[in-house]
Amino acid sequence: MPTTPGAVARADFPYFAAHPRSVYLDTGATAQRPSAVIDAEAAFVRSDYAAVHRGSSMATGEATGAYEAARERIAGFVGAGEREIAFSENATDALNMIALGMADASAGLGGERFALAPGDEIVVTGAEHHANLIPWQRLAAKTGAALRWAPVDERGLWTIDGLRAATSPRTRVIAVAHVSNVTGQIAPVEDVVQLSREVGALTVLDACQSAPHMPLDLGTLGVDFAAFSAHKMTGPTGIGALYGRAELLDELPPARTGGSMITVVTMEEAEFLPAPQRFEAGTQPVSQAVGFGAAVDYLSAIGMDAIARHEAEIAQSLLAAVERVPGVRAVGPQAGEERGSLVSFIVDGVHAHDVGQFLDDRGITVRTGHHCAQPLHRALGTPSTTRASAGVYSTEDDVDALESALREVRPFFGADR
Amino acid sequence: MPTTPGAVARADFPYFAAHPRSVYLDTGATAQRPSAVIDAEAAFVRSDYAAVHRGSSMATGEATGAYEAARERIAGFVGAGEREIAFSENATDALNMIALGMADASAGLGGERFALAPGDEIVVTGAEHHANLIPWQRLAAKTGAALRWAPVDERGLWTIDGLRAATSPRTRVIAVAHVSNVTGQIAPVEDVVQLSREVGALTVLDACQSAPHMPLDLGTLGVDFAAFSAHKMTGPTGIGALYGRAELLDELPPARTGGSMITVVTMEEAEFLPAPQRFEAGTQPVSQAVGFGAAVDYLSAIGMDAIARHEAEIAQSLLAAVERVPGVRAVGPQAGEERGSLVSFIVDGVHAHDVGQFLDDRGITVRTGHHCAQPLHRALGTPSTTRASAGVYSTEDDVDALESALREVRPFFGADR
Amino acid sequence: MNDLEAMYQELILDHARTPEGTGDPAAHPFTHHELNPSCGDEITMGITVDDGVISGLAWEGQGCSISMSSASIMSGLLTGAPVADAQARIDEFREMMRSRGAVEPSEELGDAAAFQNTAKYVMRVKCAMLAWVALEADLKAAAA
Amino acid sequence: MNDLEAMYQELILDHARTPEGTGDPAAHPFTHHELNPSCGDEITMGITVDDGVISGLAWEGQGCSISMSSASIMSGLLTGAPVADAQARIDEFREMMRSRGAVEPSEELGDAAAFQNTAKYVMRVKCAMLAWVALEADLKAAAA
Ligand SMILES: Cc1ncc(COP(=O)(O)O)c(C=O)c1O
Ligand SMILES: Cc1ncc(COP(=O)(O)O)c(C=O)c1O
Repeated sequence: MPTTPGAVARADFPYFAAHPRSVYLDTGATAQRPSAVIDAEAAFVRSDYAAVHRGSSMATGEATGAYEAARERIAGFVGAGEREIAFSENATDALNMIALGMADASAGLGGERFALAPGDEIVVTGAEHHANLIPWQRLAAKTGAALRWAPVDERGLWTIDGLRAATSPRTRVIAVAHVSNVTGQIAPVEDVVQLSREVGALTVLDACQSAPHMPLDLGTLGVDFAAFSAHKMTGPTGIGALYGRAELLDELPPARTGGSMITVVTMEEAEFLPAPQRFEAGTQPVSQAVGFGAAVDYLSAIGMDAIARHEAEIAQSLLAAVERVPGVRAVGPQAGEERGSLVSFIVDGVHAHDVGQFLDDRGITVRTGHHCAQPLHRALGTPSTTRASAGVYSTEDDVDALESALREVRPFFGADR
Repeated sequence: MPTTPGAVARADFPYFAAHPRSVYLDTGATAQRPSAVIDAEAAFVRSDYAAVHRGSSMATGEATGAYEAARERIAGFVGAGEREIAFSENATDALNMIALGMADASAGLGGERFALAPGDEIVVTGAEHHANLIPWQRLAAKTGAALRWAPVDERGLWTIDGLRAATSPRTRVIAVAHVSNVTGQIAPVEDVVQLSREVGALTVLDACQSAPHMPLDLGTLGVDFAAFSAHKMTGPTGIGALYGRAELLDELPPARTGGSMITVVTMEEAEFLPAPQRFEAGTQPVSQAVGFGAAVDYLSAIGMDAIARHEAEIAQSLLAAVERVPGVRAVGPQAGEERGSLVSFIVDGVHAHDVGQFLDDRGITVRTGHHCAQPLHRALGTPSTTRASAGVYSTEDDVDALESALREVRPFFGADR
Repeated sequence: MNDLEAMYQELILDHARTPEGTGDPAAHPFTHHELNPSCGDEITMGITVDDGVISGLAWEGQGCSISMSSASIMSGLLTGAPVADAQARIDEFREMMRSRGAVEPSEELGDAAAFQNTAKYVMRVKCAMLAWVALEADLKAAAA
Repeated sequence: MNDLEAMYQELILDHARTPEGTGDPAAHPFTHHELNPSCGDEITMGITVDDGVISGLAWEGQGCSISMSSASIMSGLLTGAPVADAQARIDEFREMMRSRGAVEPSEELGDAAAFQNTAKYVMRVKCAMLAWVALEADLKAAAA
């Protein structure tokens, strides 16, 4: 019988065997890993491990096969061709590869179509994770391009009109998160892509909070580049993925250089392989790729439609639960509106750190702080929020536990007086 | 009883339980992992896994503790302070961090002391791995600096005099491998450091082939930066380390930006944490760090002195064995001279690929090709060599197996006629 | 009293709600801004040093109850203290906080002893240390 | 005969030692250089096409016995062949090589059938394909 999301899936995760009463609502930061993932990686390391894409031994052949098979399945999982997926250290690394590659292009190191010049513009939103903001700031600083952004309102939401207002014919890149890791807002990707095409810009999608939680078809969406991390998808740390449309990926200069990504090297210069190898300098995260492949197999076996439905319900329950508690208000979309599987909230009179500590004492793991989105928090008027985020193993019991603990928070800290 | 190198250590590696007859002479490419490493990582993932350096939960605290404890042990293993070790994806990534950070400095993005200008010089050797060559080529191309190098002779060896001749008062960086991954030559690091100091250059040490095989004290050696990879040290793939002297590491601009490495971020700009966090953008390779820590514990328990002695013997045996076979000649240092624990050789009349295939059929895993050192192979007058490289688990039986199989190679391919 | 209640003693929560020593740091010759980047807590600590004594102190900041109460309790303890004594208290407080609760505070730490329980929560050590680190920076500047 | 001996049949080793079809590729109007970056094997394949037939072919290269013998055997098989037939042989050869040895070669492949055993060694498939890929590039150029 295939696993179903929720309590049934929970049984697949050794973490919950070790911590049976754990209410883990921090999947937005990082997910737990099922046995299938842990075991696949360990089994590979125990008996099939060897160097990849180097040498000619059978062992190398087998290991390379396992590595490339993982790539193929991950590509299929997000609607990409296998040559359109390059492995990275994490999503941050993948986003940097794009921005650094464009910086190299701007410095005349290949890939002219990616070169930026003073007066060009890069557009983001005011809700971005630092990983989809700072690399663009640095690219702007290096090239003289300007960084523009769609502003957010008091709930932390941006609009396509705001994004449009930030663009111009000089816009070369529009980079947005598919799902905000703070507000849970889901970007209207089709509209963003259309906007990019109107102004001739590239669309970069930060898919960190969508890839683990909903069916994703990057090819159909028509974005040019995307990034996501295995560790948020029940896979290992130490590996993520850069997606790029085939013809773009072959031309983007590789920021990181070294072994396994070259054709001819002299003391003076080097020529690079096509994608994806050109982005995988040095010894690859081999066993992590095997684990990543097992993770998408795990999610696929349950079915991303089922996972998305389950998590959408949990998200609405979380929102309703949080809003029922006096003195607590959620940011992001309103009840009934579409949102990713997370809810961030502010507890009046209690600092998020103290909220998190209290919940932690009750066995509830949430995340507190600025969630790597300081500008967004500045717009929300608070330096930090508390975030409850769900995964395939989350249950309504988790929501209930959160609600009842949350009810105790303001009394405990005397904030209700 | 503590493990000793050789056959006793071999029993610690599940790979050899799965392949009892395997003659694994490819540790120079990547090492097998002992149970202690595989189990430490799996146990961590099963029950202690959580986000690191983010949020305030107990789980995060424990995971952060495990991650930082690993850093501390790895730092101790190479004679560094713990703030002097930043985790990277692999050694290639670490070397790129240095070169890319210097490129950022040169573009006015901080760390002025690292800025290069036209006329400045970067010096390497003709024996470098692509990972310690191409990043410097790219840095030179971006800054207008010139790349110079110490030439190698027909055995692939360079000299300190040759290195000195390549330097000038304009030399800003001298980057060399501690141990060549092709010739096994051991660099005279003290002399290189002295030379760097004379001309006011930074010393960058590629320690990929030394860290796993000999006691290493980077602080005492006095190099400014160094790089090494866990997977060559019986640790996991997906993680490596950048070493930098504390005062340098705090100033080098971080090439990769995003979460977990900032202090204050506005839409316009970002300020960065000191080292090592400034180099660890995004979600860290958490479980890999735990595995890496277990790997240095494993090696330390055996003792790096014992490992170095053992491998030095194996290296001399390998060299003698190879040279006893008619029509086979080794590159690198001569018999009796100091060398790293590997031997690369050329079989007259048989392409290295065919040699490797034949040995593979006999259960002997070696590496064939240019070993990511094309310029060196051009100097050797051959596009590829066959390399046998040893590790803590290598034995004289492995050497014997190699020798007898190697004796069959030329007859099999009819190259002895 | 479980660990949580031990950490959030009434003493600490009271100080967090009505902190002592707040004021305009810029009114003092030595000021230092300290930020905990992982949570955004921040403090600006201003002091005046006369004849080797911290004769005036004022801080402003925002943060969790631990960082705010720690700043408050520290203000009460060290305003008027000789510089050398203040540094000794800072050292002792740091040692206690790094000990995961193992090091018993001396009497000299006064109410700051209440943070011994916080030391068990590694992720909160930085919160408790915030004001003390800022004061230490001021003392260094004053000594220079 | 084990797998290794099947792969390195006398036929293949003979061709590797004394290859056919070598010559100056530049003497032909269509030339293509193909490199296997992982091992450094390379070939330059030159052809002349007259009336839809590969009327001339010469190659030079260096590499392992598999890549060299494959170039040699291919030269014998396809010199003088109609372009359409040559493309069909390339397609069939590729299919066989990608099948890990499962696809049986047809008679049309002639001596190239000997590489069926190489297909079991995934890391060597590129070696065997090198010349064929180069020829395919020439044919494409000739058709353009
Ligand atoms: C001398 C040397 N430098 C650099 C590297 C690159 O290491 P990695 O592939 O782990 O990044 C290697 C290994 O391939 C090496 O042997
Ligand atoms: C929206 C978003 N973008 C980027 C990231 C960065 O991902 P990683 O830390 O895995 O690189 C995250 C997660 O932290 C995220 O939620």
